[in-house]
Amino acid sequence: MENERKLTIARAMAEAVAQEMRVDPSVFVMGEDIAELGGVYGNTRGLLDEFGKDRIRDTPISETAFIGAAVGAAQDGMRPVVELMFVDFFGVCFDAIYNLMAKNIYFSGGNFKVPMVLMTSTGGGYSDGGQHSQCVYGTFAHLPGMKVVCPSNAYDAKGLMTAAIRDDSPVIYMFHKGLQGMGWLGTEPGANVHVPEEAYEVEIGKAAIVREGGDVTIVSLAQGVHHALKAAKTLEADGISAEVVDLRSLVPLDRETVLKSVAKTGRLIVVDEDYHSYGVTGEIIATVAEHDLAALKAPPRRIAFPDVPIPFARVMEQYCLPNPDKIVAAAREICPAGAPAA
Amino acid sequence: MENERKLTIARAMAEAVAQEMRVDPSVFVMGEDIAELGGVYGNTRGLLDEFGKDRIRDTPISETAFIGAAVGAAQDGMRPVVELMFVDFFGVCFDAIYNLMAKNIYFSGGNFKVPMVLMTSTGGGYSDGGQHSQCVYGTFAHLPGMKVVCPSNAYDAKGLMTAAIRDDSPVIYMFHKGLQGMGWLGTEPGANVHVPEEAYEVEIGKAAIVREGGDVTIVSLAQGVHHALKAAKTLEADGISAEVVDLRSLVPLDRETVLKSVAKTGRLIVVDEDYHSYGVTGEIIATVAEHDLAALKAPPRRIAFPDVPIPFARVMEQYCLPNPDKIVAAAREICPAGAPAA
Amino acid sequence: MAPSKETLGWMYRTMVTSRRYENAIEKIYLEGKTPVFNMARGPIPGEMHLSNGQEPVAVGVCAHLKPEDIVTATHRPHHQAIAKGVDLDRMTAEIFGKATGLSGGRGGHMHLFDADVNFACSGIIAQGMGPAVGGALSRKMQGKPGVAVAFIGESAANQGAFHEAMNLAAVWKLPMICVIEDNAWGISVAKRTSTSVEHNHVRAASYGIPGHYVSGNDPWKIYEVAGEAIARARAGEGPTLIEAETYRLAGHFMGDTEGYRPKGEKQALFERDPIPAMRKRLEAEGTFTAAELDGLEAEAAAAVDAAIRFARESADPKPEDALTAVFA
Amino acid sequence: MAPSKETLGWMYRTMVTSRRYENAIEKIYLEGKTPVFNMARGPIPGEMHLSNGQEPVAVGVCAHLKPEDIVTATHRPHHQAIAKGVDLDRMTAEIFGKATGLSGGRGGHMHLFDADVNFACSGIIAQGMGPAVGGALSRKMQGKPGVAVAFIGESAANQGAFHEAMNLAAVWKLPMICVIEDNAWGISVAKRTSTSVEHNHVRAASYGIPGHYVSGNDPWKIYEVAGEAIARARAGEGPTLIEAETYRLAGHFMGDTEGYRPKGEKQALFERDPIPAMRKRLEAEGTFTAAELDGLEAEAAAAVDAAIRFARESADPKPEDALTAVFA
Ligand SMILES: Cc1ncc(C[n+]2csc(CCOP(=O)(O)OP(=O)(O)O)c2C)c(N)n1
Ligand SMILES: Cc1ncc(C[n+]2csc(CCOP(=O)(O)OP(=O)(O)O)c2C)c(N)n1
Ligand SMILES: [Mg+2]
Ligand SMILES: [Mg+2]
Repeated sequence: MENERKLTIARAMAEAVAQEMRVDPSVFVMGEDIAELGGVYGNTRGLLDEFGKDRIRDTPISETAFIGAAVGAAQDGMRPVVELMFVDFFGVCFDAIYNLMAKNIYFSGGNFKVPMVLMTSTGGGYSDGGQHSQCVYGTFAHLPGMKVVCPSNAYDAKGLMTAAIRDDSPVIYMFHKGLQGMGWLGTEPGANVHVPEEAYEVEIGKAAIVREGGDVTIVSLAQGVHHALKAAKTLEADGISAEVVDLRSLVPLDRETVLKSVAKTGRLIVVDEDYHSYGVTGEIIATVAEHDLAALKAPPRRIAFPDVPIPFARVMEQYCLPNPDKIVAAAREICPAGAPAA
Repeated sequence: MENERKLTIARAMAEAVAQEMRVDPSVFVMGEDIAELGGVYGNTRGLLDEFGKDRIRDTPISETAFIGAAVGAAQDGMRPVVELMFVDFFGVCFDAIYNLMAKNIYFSGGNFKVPMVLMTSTGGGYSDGGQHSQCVYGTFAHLPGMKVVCPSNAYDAKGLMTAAIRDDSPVIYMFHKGLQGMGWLGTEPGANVHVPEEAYEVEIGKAAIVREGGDVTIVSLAQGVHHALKAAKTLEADGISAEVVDLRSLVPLDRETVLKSVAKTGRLIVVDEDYHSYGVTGEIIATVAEHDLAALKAPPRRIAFPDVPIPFARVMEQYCLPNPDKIVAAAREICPAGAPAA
Repeated sequence: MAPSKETLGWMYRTMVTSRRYENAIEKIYLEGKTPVFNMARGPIPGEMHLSNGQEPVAVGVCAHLKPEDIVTATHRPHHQAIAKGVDLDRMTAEIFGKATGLSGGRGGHMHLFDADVNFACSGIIAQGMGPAVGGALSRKMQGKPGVAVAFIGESAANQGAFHEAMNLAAVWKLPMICVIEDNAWGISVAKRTSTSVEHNHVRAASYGIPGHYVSGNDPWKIYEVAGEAIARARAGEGPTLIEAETYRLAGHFMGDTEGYRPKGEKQALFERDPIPAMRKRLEAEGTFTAAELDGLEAEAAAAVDAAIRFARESADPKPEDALTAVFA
Repeated sequence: MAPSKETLGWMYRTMVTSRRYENAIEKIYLEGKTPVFNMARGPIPGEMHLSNGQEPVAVGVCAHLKPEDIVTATHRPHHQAIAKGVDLDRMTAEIFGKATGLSGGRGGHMHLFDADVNFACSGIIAQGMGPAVGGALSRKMQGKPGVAVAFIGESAANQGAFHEAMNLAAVWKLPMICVIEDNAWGISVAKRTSTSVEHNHVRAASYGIPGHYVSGNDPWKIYEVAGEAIARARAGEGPTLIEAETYRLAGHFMGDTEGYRPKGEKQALFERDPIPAMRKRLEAEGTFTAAELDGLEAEAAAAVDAAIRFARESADPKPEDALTAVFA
């Protein structure tokens, strides 16, 4: 493509933050190692040089304090973009997130706004052990008062970040380490896509059909979308046409797009790297079952991380993770054998 | 009933703890206001007098420290029973719970045991506002490594507490404030049932059919079970026969009992006081849809707290909470009108 | 820095307002809760934490604050809210869960938010520490005037949030003041069994900032020490930790039978009730005449009566409005 | 309390073991990660935090500990584990993710657990503080001997868990010691930009307990101060806070390009490398001959070689065993 401007998610995120910072002096960034280092995942690279220490602030390892501080600053007219380095660390500061950040708009009857973004990295697959590899999408999505987005590619990453910064409500921005385009965490080429130079928003709460198909709907988010796309390619050769829905946002959840797709295909597979039970996969399946039971021509399937802590050893972790093969196998089980593509 | 010994859940819990403490010197209790005061919800009443300050320890307001300390003590051969006063406070100490307590058995490959009980109160309905009324069952159940139990009556409360204390794995013991039998929080008479004097266990991970019926299965837990039983009575007059399943334990989850019941009734309503999305109701419905889609004669229904922070004002909170009327209405919608009972 | 006559008048009237307010709330809270005490009943359901006895700290500090200054308060917020100038009518309506309340009934007594005077509070111990740091940061970054004061109880100084926030405020030299209301109890747990130091003000050493102890629940002394700290913050010299001795004349919350208190403690506290003591001194020093003080008390009473009336007469919110205002 | 010759020999050998270990791990870690550095590849995937330079703190403290004593360590745990006597073969196999590892490969380098010597660690900053308090409590309640030592980095002293745990240990007067390894950096963030005091040992004042500072990354001095604190704990006199100056000779983790370090810092640190310094002093003071020290180094090398061999030759775990050992 001519004039293509492929960016990594890391660069797309940094670009969105920089563009908003240029036009809005209330936007600033706080977190661990986000200044000099540019963020462990590169998503704040370059910001210190352009905006200086006052607006790009390295913090102590005090997540409760600095996330709480972001809430206070947001209520006072600022628009903090805060980083929780790994989502796995949410346990040390979750009160500031779910009980404070997420509730003060409501508790104040809307008299306080809390325009802040909490960006945090998710995901495993590179053997970082059970306290550095989790997704916990379901945990954040379950508790009311925060929007939750999870981009799967650089275009969405930029547009969702811009929308998140401009939003007057708190947004949890979950970026998957495996999609950041940092070579040292592996690279998913499918995540690096064309990103327009100018600022734009991707609406929070709208899923995307990233591949159309007629036989089975595969719903996923973040890295799972890429697994699904790879599986869909394999299935095509079997004559099974898979539609892939990228949720992009867990809160608000775009139930309509999911329901419409399943109404068309009659079959549903949900793919999530978060833990199996009481999470995203259950919610999506339940949504379809309660709203459009008749549409389901086969039992819905889910492919998620089993309900065990994330093991370190490569063979164990890979055994647990979702992957294209597992999706293909599930699709073959629930789809009637199609005519293999020529 | 002769020789009936009706206890409140509060007394049943205290009795179980006391009985285990008498026979096992490694059992001790820690928490805020659990000694002199006997626990805000009465579930440690009498223990200080019998066991003294060394084994019944009031703590500072330092949940991260004392729950972390319980893990260290449990790994060293003790059996701490710890109280988190309101489950709503989990955010200040969740790392010690989900990333430490819940994972050290696994991280140690089973070489460390973590025999501890974390008891915590849940639930609203008495206008205590959005930071003192939550259930967050789904949050605890979603994350691996901890068993999660939620008794609905004094018999189960005692037996589950005894089983939890004897378990070598960490158990989250969630007791609903509205069922404690403390008059000042209202009283659900159905929770005060006969409790044998001697120690006994209720197996963790087994649901109970608390009412048999043929037309619709109502799955719930804790206070929801009482709503379901009341609804079932009303429905009986309509000629609709409801079976009520009390989950009792969310982890392990007794999927079989649910599936068996729905296989029989063909209809499912799930009732949960926790937030609607990404929680218990979704998990139960998804379980049935994926394992026994054909059994469902009507779309499954859920009655849960909407995805909003819990409002203070009575009329608002009551509007949001599950109640028997909502269950009755849902059942009427999905069940064919039966012959009203004579 | 001694308070002016005008300030003293404001302080006295505000303390009396706060006390009358709590007395009124206490009575109304019990409506519908007798003979059987059930929190869910009556015009004011839920938990109720009264601040009787702790008025001096709130007024001594807030006498130095303007509407633009930020206060984060606790689960026991009425005296702090009144001293900060939160709209009494709408605050009362909020406590009653009415549509005219500060947040239309969504918050309740532990969640009073008034954007006009930059007041917020919360039911989680020490949760206000972070937001106070953030408010102070915001002012510093924006170059706008204003300090942030976090009120906490003495037991809250054992929470991690206290430590993290004090360190952060000190590292960034923010205009933030932490005021510890030391009433010696965290529910039933005595400070000496929960806290490893006799006085929390020594913890300022952990942050390289000034720490002050104010004994005696004395509005004059609190005024003086708070004044210094706030002036220091306004001058860009960074945070201060203030520990003020105070007394909780009521139970932890309503319904508390206070069996944990040593015998005679309550009686002794009432003998040191700061409100009659202040009146006595104001009269003795000739700052105000008895008639003037009666006048201030009457003003206080009128404000409280009006607020209660406003709340009582206001309508309930629409139940379905529970679903609104989740997002901005 | 000066270390005996035997202890000094143990200390030196252990420091060398630790250093050789890290050097070996460093090399193996890079296998499969060149020319493109990808953490997921090679015989040791995931993050890798080396402890080069920090050996004196671990040995100075652990020289006083017995297997029954408890240690909770950090995300940078190898030197601490080796000094505490964790089985080197099984530890190495764990770091390689092998079936013979301490936990069969479920944990990895940040999750080394050895029940035989009461060692645990974690990847969450300051998470070991609570368990150390609990271990100490357990010993006190059971009347069994043993102290608990929590090692943390200097940046961890800004976490809430640090504060809460120190207060709790002090209130309950537990046999617990917190040892802060101050290497001046938390990843790329310099201590002076994250910490409001120059020295963390002053924070002991917040808990009414002794606080000690040990300068110079000096194994003798650390031994002495730790000995006092541990003796005090064993005597039932309660917790101590120790802050030890140390140096991180490597990056925060492997792959760290260390661009944040001021020019010349690394060079200066290497000039103060504690291992050659210790050797020099042991020789100069005539405690050991050069040949004896060579012998200790050879022992260290042999142990490391054997452990690496054990790990390399061990089998992978069965993938499906990932699903086991969730519950006891
Ligand atoms: C994190 C957290 N833990 C526990 C509680 C329950 N709680 C409410 S008030 C209180 C005592 C607070 O004592 P203090 O800070 O001294 O304030 P006071 O009540 O004396 O004004 C406790 C334990 C809570 N609200 N939040
Ligand atoms: C709660 C938490 N926050 C952040 C991190 C990410 N992190 C890992 S190591 C580290 C720096 C720790 O510095 P320090 O405590 O000084 O130990 P050092 O690495 O210097 O040994 C950080 C921020 C974490 N693991 N846990
Ligand atoms: Mg108090
Ligand atoms: Mg460090």
